[in-house]
Amino acid sequence: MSLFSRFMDGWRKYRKPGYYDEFDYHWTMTIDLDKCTGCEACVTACQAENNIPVVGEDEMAKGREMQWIRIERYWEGEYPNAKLSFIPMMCQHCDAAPCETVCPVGATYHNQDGLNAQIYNRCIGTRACAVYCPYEVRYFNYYDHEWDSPLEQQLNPDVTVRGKGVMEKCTFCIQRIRQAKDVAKDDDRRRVQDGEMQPACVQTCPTKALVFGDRKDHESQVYKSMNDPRNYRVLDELNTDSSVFYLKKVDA
Amino acid sequence: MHRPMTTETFKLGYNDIHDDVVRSIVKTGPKYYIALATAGGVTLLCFFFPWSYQLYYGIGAAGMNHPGVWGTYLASFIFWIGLSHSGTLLSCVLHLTNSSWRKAMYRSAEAMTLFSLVVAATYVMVHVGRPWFIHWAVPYPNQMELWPNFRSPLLFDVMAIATYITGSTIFIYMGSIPDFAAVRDRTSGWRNTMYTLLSLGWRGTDKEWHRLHWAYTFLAVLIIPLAVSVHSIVSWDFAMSIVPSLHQTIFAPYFVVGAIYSGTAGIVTVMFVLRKTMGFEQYITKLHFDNLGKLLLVLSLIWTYINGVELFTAWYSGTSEEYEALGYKLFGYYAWLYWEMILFCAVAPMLMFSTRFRTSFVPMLILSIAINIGMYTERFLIVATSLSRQYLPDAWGTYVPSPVEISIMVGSFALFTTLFLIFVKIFPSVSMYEVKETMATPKMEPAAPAAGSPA
Amino acid sequence: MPNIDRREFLKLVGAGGVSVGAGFMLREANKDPREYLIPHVLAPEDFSSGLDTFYNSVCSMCPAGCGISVRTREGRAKKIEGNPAHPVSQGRLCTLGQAGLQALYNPDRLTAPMRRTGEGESASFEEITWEQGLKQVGDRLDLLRAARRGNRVAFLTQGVRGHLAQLFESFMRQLGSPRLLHYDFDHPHTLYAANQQFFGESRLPYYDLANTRLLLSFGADYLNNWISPVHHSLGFGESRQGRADVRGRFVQIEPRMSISGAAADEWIPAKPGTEGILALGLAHHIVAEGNYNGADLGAWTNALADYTPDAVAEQTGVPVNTITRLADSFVDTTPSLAIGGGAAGNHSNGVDTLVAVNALNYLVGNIGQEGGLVLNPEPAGPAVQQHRASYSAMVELAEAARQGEIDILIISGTNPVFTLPPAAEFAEALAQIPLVVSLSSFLDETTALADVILPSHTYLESWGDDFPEPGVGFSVGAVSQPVVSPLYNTRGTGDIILDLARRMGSSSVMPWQNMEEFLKYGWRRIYQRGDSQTLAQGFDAFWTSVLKAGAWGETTNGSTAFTLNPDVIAGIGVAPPEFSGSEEDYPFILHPYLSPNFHDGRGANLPWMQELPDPMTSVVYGSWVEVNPVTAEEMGLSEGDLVDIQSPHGQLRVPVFVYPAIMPNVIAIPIGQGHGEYGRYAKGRGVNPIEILSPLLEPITGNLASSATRVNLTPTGGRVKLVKTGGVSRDLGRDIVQHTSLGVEVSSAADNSIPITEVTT
Amino acid sequence: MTSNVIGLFHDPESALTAAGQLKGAGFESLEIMSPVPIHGVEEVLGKKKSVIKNFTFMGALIGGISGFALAAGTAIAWPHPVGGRPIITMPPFLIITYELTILFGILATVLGFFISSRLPAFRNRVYVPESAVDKFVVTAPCDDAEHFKRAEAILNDAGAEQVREIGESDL
Amino acid sequence: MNISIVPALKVLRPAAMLVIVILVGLVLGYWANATFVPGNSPEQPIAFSHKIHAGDNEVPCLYCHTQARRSPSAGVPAVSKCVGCHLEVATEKPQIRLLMSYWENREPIPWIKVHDLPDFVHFTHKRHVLANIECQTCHGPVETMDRITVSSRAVNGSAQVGHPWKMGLCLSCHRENEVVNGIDCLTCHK
Repeated sequence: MSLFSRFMDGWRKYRKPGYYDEFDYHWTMTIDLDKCTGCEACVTACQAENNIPVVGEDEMAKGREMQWIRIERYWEGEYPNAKLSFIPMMCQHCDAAPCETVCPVGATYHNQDGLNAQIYNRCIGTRACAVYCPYEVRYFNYYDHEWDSPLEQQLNPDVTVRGKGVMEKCTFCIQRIRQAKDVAKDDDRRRVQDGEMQPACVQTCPTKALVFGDRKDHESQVYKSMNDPRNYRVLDELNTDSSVFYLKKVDA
Repeated sequence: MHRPMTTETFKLGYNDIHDDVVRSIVKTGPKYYIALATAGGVTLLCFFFPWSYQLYYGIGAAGMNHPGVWGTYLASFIFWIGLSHSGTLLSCVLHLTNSSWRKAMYRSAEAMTLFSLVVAATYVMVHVGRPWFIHWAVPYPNQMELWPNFRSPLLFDVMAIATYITGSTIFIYMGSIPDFAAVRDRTSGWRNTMYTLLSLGWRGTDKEWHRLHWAYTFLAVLIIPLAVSVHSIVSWDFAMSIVPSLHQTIFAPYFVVGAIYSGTAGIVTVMFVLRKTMGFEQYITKLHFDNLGKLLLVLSLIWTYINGVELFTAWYSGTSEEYEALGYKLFGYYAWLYWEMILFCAVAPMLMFSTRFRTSFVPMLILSIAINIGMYTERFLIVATSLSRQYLPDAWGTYVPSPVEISIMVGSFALFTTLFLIFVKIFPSVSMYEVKETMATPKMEPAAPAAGSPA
Repeated sequence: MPNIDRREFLKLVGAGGVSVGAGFMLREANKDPREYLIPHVLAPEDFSSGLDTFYNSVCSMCPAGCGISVRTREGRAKKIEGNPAHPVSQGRLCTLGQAGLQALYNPDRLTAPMRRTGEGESASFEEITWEQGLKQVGDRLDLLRAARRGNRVAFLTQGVRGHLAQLFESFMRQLGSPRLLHYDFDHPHTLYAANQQFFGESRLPYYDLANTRLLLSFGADYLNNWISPVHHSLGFGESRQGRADVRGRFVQIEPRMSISGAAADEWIPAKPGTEGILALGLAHHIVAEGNYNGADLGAWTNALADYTPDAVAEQTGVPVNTITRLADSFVDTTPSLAIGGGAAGNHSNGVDTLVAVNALNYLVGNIGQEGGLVLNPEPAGPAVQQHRASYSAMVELAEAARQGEIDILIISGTNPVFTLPPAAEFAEALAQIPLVVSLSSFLDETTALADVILPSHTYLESWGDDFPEPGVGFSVGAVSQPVVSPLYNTRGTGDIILDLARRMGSSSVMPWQNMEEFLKYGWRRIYQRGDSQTLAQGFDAFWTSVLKAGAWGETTNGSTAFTLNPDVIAGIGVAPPEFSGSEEDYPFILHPYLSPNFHDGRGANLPWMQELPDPMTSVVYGSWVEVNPVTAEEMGLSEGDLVDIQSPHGQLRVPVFVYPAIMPNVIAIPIGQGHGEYGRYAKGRGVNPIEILSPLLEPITGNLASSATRVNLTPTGGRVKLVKTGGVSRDLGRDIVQHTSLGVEVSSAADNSIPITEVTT
Repeated sequence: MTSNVIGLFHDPESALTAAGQLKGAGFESLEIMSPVPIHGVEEVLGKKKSVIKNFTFMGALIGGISGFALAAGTAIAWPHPVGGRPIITMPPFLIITYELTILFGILATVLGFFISSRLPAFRNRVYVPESAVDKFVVTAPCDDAEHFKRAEAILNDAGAEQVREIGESDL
Repeated sequence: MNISIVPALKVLRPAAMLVIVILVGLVLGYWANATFVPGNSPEQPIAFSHKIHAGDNEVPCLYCHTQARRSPSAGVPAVSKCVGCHLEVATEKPQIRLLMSYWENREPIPWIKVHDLPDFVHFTHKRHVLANIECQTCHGPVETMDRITVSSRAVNGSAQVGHPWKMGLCLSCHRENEVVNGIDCLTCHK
């Protein structure tokens, strides 16, 4: 009977939209496009931090680049009035993520920190999430990547090396979040403080265009930044409710 | 109920059918073996060998890339699911509406359903990155306490296709029981053993016929909505995404119609081949081609209409996303394929307004093949053109199939053929008892000698 | 039970046995491979398994000298991050700096000393021991020194600072040779010369981007490769959006839009080489409008008389109203700052151009101002003479080699065979030198021609220090310490030099056993500059804290007072640039620029850098030539079309990239690819535009006017697929990158903001 | 000793007539074996009720309930929040319900068919191979020889081409 | 004439028996391997006995595996640690002599990893030790093992099949103890 009562409990609880009454943390990133220079330091930082493989020229030619964060560029106007804007694009950790619903095995889901989680070892490689993602920030391992020895010595032990047939994407550096929480726990602190932890891209951004933090903390830099009047979200019209806010580029 | 048929069949006696069908199973000429060896060889060489390579190397053996993460594997998957849509579905509809002209062809049509489904299911394995973990998509209790995600359109697919394969297998099998029994009595050795088991001890008593009739009818009633749901669900794999040009309400009916369309064309092809190679000229006649032709024509018109509607709404929306996707489809890298599809699936079928065309075997064969090429193209374009033109222009790309993919695509046809060739040697490919039903029942004629019946 | 006959039974038993075996093997085959724990004899002090250890050091991937912090785990370097305590990088780092790990773990590193065997085509390298290698070199050095012919030794190194530079200097002094050359392709000789002329000191000032409100950049790609990109980026970000109510405005003047041009609010194409004329045009307007009231007004008026807006507009191609508008806002906005460099300095009039830029700053009073141009104090590092070798110095060295005046050439860290135009005939000159010793970590083009290779550590394995140039307005130093134990049988550059010094009997003057010792010796002097508190702690405590912090600094500012030597004013004036080749034969001006990924080519062996899309074009793994869309259309070229680019001094074949922001008569090729050696990732990829540069010089410095080569463009009809990650780089009205204007932003702030909800479902 | 009387007919009408007469004569458990389903059997041998529809219905019902229970139950067992949707997301779960309704319906129909038609046949039953080809066969169990004779006469009168006896021992 | 499927089934019987025998054989073989050569108890370079140290002499686990309380990995003691005691203790035993030979040659002992988690699992000893989870909960009765073997005290029915260290093991404990975010995938998967 307990099975039945468990079912009924769930039935009462789980028909409302969403699951979390409140996120534990609500990790959020803001990107100031007025500051972004397109230098791509974030891209390399991410590659180094997250064991992102180098695919080689042939695979690149096939369009199989691997960059959890990439810089997109948009030209406007023609010479001599041509203008170029850069926009870093990575997993937006949407709170209403299209990619999550489609995974048949639940390899991607939303966790209590507002993160769009990708569990590599559960992935069976249908690649449906990549189709459903409007930001096209999911990258697939088309084969087993190799690191020319001794380059493999650089691999981050806190991050899995993904094998063939697995989808991967930006995690907001979950390993760093995990470690920050671990440290916070050691210090008898309940919560991770603002600025205590930053993803590799945010940490390295030479213009400080990227800001990361917990938006539940109203004193945090990211909360202030996301409430900047310039804020907008890319493809907001799709109602993905993303956790990455962009600050508009200023024309002056 | 039994409308007399205007064709040659009624000139034949029960015995002739029996002999023809049993002969088609028992008597095997060298041509058959050559065909089987060829098809089997091509399957191994073009399907299983590249697939093994892909399993070893990874999906990278195919041409998928960053925006185009889905490719011909998925296109082929839809194609084969679509091809499956005429056999059992058509058979069920015609069974319920008591259309007697179906009876000579429905067995092979159902077999087509079954084998296309098998090929489609195989394609699922070919398509996913880690097929060795495909069982995770199946709900079963496990130590990880994890279950599949029932909210995923892909899991609807798993459930629907599993149901559809089960239903189709049962449907073709149930309909074949009396024929297995009939063949059983004429065979010996391992075939006899096999047919004894397959026929389950069928005797043809009034009670058995009665039960079979009802069971068959219920199955038909269940399978029609199933078949419609299957291709709707396949369409939702795409339509539930928010990719411009895929996120469309019309996709489910569009896919269902397209599926029946290509499936019906597939039946025409199979009919033609069976008729020529198995000596079924008397059973598969102009009447069948005529009726199938009419059906095809109607389907073609509906398909063209929906296709037009899709284009029109996309164009009318005026948004950059839809507009660019549409432009890419019509005038982009794969434009030539698009216009080929229009030619084969919308323009050429107009020929079938002519009765003479419909009742000519070879032109119908050519047209049916053309339609299926067109329909394959349609599926390919759905996958290849839409994913290439999504929301962020800087992430646009072009997907080009790799030789491995093309080889597997070719091999899948060989796989289908192989399965079909095996089928015709096990199943009576024309339903004997139902063809008998369409004939005039023997009339009371005193003292007619029992010619041809075994002593 | 059915009866089973004997044969049947045996068959079953056999099948059962086989399947038991198969089942057994099935599991056996599925077992995980054996792994080992990380064993130690003694528990290591500096790391524990599973925990990170950070070491602070200095980045050596480019001359900026950013402080870095390297994360190591179990004795392996995992990640390079900026050192937050270092004032140059402030915890930030550029892409090339991040990729330093791949220099350390590069599969193509030289693993042991080698010696050339055989001659000509059949030449190859054989591995030798350090003793053999050092002895061979040391003995020769000793002989030359004993014979007082030490000046037949030349030492060619990349631009190094700090104690390594001092070590090189004293080493050469022991030999009595003046031939110590610091050579870098991108060293801003003209900028130093211009500063010497204008400020009277050959140092770079500190450009205070963070506090400026208007920046005019004359050709300086300050966000990418110019001097100290990370620090400039920090300043850029701070100026743009880091301050309340103030947003810095950035204007970039250059013929081809660089990264800085893209980041700027306004990009102004001026004809190549006329940036200085434009600067003087602005200056003329400022003076003419009465916005300069200095005592030397008259001198300025005279000097600038020829640079009326109309004349300048004619020469530069920049409209008159743009000139006046820029000049007015440069005056009106304070603080403002003008910087010049990059391609603008690499013309025949380079020094004059940069002097003109300095003059502009002078006229509006930016010098010594916060948000302007701050003069740096004397660097705290050891006093080292200038050894910066310009192109003409390198040609002299080559000439000397050809004359047989050089017996030994030691090359460290620089790759002149790649970065000098073939017109310098440097490779040929190398062949004339009896003993070429390379201390490189990689088999680059120059090292491939060496006779003995004594491979040095990468910077992550060796000791060193750095005193960034320019400082950040005050003295900064940092010690570079090894973060991992050496991977291969290599040695630190300093250690090699000290060893050689011992072998030629200089141990009395250079008594240090290794670089670490020498560093400590040198830093003792810096320690002694410290306050009483520091001194009280003792040197060891000081040293440990410097290593730990990764940076050392003094907050004493440089002098703010500056008086201009009146003679300078009279000399101001920029001549029209000269170009090689005639405009008829060579209608295009070649604009070679340092690739953001590879710098001057040194990054080409790093797979991350190869795979990093070029920010502007998204091209990876190759070279391309950027052509204006109109020009391309006129010539019938589209992306991927192969063209032959011919200069008076060579020819290249490259695919076209249609680039929306480049002047119609300019084509641009990135420097960095086109390596003939340098490991698997770099070799045989793309082209090196340096190969076709004409040896045109800037007369004052002898600097190569690398932006002054004229070329012509011939379509070949061939076509390749440019490997790039980007699709269509146009917004198509989708509002992906949204813009706002300052005025609108304030008024509609409330409407613009998205309601932020706490719980999102 | 019991045996079965077998009468082979050329046409269905004669077979039906014979069956009607046999039934009239008090024979029970009559069976008509035919190569095709014949019409009018029910008029002669009495109405047949099929239990299959009950199976189908029950199967579909069970399928529907278990389908929904599977989807909702597994979702509750480990709540896996995706896409901001509720854990129990009705529309997709109804699709699962729909599919399983059909699957179980089909399986139950087959089961019903097997049970109600007593297939597969694990025990020997009377069979006439000709009935699978073109003969219409009437069989009836006979208790004794006299019984058999009476049946044989009726069959022959109805125009049987052949009358046979299949004894118990043959089964 | 009569009909049933029994004769056909009889014909198939030998084939069916063969199939059954083969299936049973495969399972048996697999089981035999799992039971007798489990591969989770390899022979170590030195026959170190946890029974003697942790069991008989009651040396606390953390005395040697000092890292467990501050690092994700428990670590294995350096040779110096062993030598610290064995300069005095049991010096004459052959295995200790072997140990001393490693020490004298300044060679590390190539211990074979027994407890190995897949690359995609994030497990930190620190958190579990600090939460006062006994080592034996996951490692089993180590103090009774002469040669170290993978086993576990926490038993979850299905998790015990084959290798005890499966996801179910972690999960059952996390569920039972209501660990905060204990069943969030990202807690254990990286």
